[in-house]
Amino acid sequence: MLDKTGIARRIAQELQDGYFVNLGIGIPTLVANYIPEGIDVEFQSENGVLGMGPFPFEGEEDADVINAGKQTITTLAGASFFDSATSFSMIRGKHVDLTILGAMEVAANGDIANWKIPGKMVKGMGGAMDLVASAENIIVAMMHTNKRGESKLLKQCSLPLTGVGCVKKIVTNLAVLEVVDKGFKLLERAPGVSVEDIQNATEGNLIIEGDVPEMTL
Amino acid sequence: MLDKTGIARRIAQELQDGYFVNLGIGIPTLVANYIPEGIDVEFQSENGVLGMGPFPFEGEEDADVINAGKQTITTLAGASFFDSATSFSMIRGKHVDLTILGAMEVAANGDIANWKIPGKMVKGMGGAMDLVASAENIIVAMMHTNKRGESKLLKQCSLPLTGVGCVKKIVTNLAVLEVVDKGFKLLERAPGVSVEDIQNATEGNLIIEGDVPEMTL
Amino acid sequence: MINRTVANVQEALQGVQDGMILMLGGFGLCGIPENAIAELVKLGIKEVTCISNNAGVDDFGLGLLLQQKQIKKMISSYVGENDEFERQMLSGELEVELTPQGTLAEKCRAAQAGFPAFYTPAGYGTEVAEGKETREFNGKMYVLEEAFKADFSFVKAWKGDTAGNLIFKGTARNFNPCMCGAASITVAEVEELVPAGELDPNQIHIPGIFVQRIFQGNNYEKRIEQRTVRTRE
Amino acid sequence: MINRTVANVQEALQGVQDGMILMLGGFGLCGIPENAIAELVKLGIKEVTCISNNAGVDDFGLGLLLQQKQIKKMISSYVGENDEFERQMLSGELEVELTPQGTLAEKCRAAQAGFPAFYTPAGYGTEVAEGKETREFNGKMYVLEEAFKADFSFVKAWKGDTAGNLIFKGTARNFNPCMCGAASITVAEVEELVPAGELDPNQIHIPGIFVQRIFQGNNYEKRIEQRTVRTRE
Repeated sequence: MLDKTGIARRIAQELQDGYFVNLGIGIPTLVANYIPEGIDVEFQSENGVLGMGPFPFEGEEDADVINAGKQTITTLAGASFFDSATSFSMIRGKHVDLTILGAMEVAANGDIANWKIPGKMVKGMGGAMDLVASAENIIVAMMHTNKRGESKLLKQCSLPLTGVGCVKKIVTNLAVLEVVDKGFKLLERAPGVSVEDIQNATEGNLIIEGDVPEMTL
Repeated sequence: MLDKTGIARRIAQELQDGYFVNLGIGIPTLVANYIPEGIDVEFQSENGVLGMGPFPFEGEEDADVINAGKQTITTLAGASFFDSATSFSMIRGKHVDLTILGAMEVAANGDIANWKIPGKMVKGMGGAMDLVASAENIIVAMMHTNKRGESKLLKQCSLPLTGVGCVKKIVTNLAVLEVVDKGFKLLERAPGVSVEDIQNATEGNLIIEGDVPEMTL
Repeated sequence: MINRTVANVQEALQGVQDGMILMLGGFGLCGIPENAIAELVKLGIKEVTCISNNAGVDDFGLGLLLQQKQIKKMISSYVGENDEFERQMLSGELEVELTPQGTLAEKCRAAQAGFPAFYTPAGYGTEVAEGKETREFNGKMYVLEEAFKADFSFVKAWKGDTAGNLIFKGTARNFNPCMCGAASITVAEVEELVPAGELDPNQIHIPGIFVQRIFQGNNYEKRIEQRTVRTRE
Repeated sequence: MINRTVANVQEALQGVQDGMILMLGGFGLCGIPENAIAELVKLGIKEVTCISNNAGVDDFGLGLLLQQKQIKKMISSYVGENDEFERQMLSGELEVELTPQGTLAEKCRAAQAGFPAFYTPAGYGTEVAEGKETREFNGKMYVLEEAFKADFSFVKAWKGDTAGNLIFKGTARNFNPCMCGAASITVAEVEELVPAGELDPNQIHIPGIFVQRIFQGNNYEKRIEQRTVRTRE
């Protein structure tokens, strides 16, 4: 089973040379720490920066330089700042190659819900609706089950949707899955996790073809 | 009767303090030379400059600094350069207060034609269609008649339109006219020009109310 | 040059009234018009609709107006860091229109640029699209979103000149440029106001034509919401 | 940093084929991609559709491609200064789609920004609106215009860096920024190419994400169409 860092490390393997990547808040943010050697990627944050670097050294924080999670950041050589409309031109116009974000629920048809629990919790969608409606390549990073142990990979989302039919790949603490026509296709198992464990934690249709390899990190 | 300079001088009287103004090619360009004292106006050119100044001194021309007529220009303190989309945001968004442009024909309902003579001449509309469709305040600067002596103030335009029902005021070599519900209302006569002269040169309905004053320049 | 300067925040806010629709720049607490917000609190303007990506935090930014119950309606994309916001929203005291962030930015830009409406893929198939026209272009579905209409727009820039030209800094730029010229009156407060002619005309982010009033702001706190650092090795 | 540099104009134009739709920046002869145009002439690419505000003059800019009969169709707003253009158009040799200038700019920007279409007042009631959907918003009529689809976009900037970031100069900016990222491949030629990190991230006009290939141009003529001067008194 993976922890959050493990999920981030596994997702980092999906990065390809030349990718512009938007990272959501939470686990996705950690992906930046595990870029494979020998490839160049650039991170975009929808509040208006391209070419994000690591967090600043203590004492060098600049209130005017933050990411979409409101964290103080630095920029790398070749970075640029821009306004919100331009930022979403990058996203909507498919110039961002990969979007990695968290979710409360994902359905077997690729639907995603991550912004609202009616009557209980409303964080707002932020840029997530624009991101999922636009990106060709979306990876969801999340725990396989919620705090009550219920599956977050469902036949159908029960919460208000963020986007329809958009999720392509999911990396959880238990598995890597691809959204295909008829459900979640199991691609890889997390270390020490059996196909049965994954089956038990997955409410939506799980497609198992042949031997499912254990992932390598 | 006015010459082109006279038309420009008369139109300059329409400028008001704080106006952002777009000047078309030809007579309108001359308006910049006659800004009334004591008022501040800024000239916008749709190719991407606000705060245009006079032509450069000889030897100081910069190929990268031109107006929409492709003439070399200078800029004044407070000027800015921007791209074409932003330029037309200023125009379409009604941030430009006054548009002054030439015309081949104007109709009594405010229609204007100035970009094409089918089969003969096609200059293109440039930014004129955006300007006339957007501006609240449009003044046409033109000769009252064409080279064949035919009226350019018509019941209906015969040439392909640039915009519909948009012209508010017309300043010609003969008169100042306002487009009102039922036709061209004669506001002023050019020096030495009689109401009859204007009537004879105007095909569209001319509305004459009381004594029509001669303009002062 | 048309002079856009006003003497101070009081003059800059003249004409702001109860019930108006206000746009406010900023992302979280980054790049917010601190002086204008403080003055809105002081004036006690009530029943306003605020168009702003966030609503500040409990004790700063638009959170100050929420605490004073000055806001009737918020139009935002994210409210995650503001407990009072969430409480007023869930209790029904506060009307909230949650809007996807890119749509929010473009609804401002559309107002600035004279576009009445635009088609965006964001929100298709979600409750954001309920009651809105949807349409297919090239095999993909889009939602028709209309331009905002607002009375005042309050933005914060880094530098500005007396002609109203603005330059923003870092990610404090965010929604501020999109909101310039998107309301009947745009009020810009700047950290440094310089005479026209001092800024490079090639490097203006927002030309003065989009700004009606500009003033030198003061006492900027520029609070950091998530101070994240790494340690030197 | 993702390196966007290519060695030269030959490499920059790899993949350009007969029949393609090309966008070219510039207003008149100001800010045109001179190196790319020269190479298109040299390559003898035929039957192309060119989206460009103007078509150069008889012996420079896109006029060079017109002289060689390489252009099947022009999409422009103004052709006033080019006799050969007018001749080919009136004789029917050249297909021409005249488009209002602001609409032309926004059709590029829509392609860049992922908007399939937009409503503009420009051209309503004229032949430009023939066959297009029109619609009323708030009592005013608008025409629905669709985003461009193009294969290559050729732009010219003043400075650029190896990450593809661009800065334009003066009114040579014009359509160039709008065309970046508006085609499948955007090729930028610059007067001065510098290493990433040398340009101020706050002053980038076009971030490198909108540019696929960048190269150091050379031998810029930068012709002036209307040399207008005043005499010293």
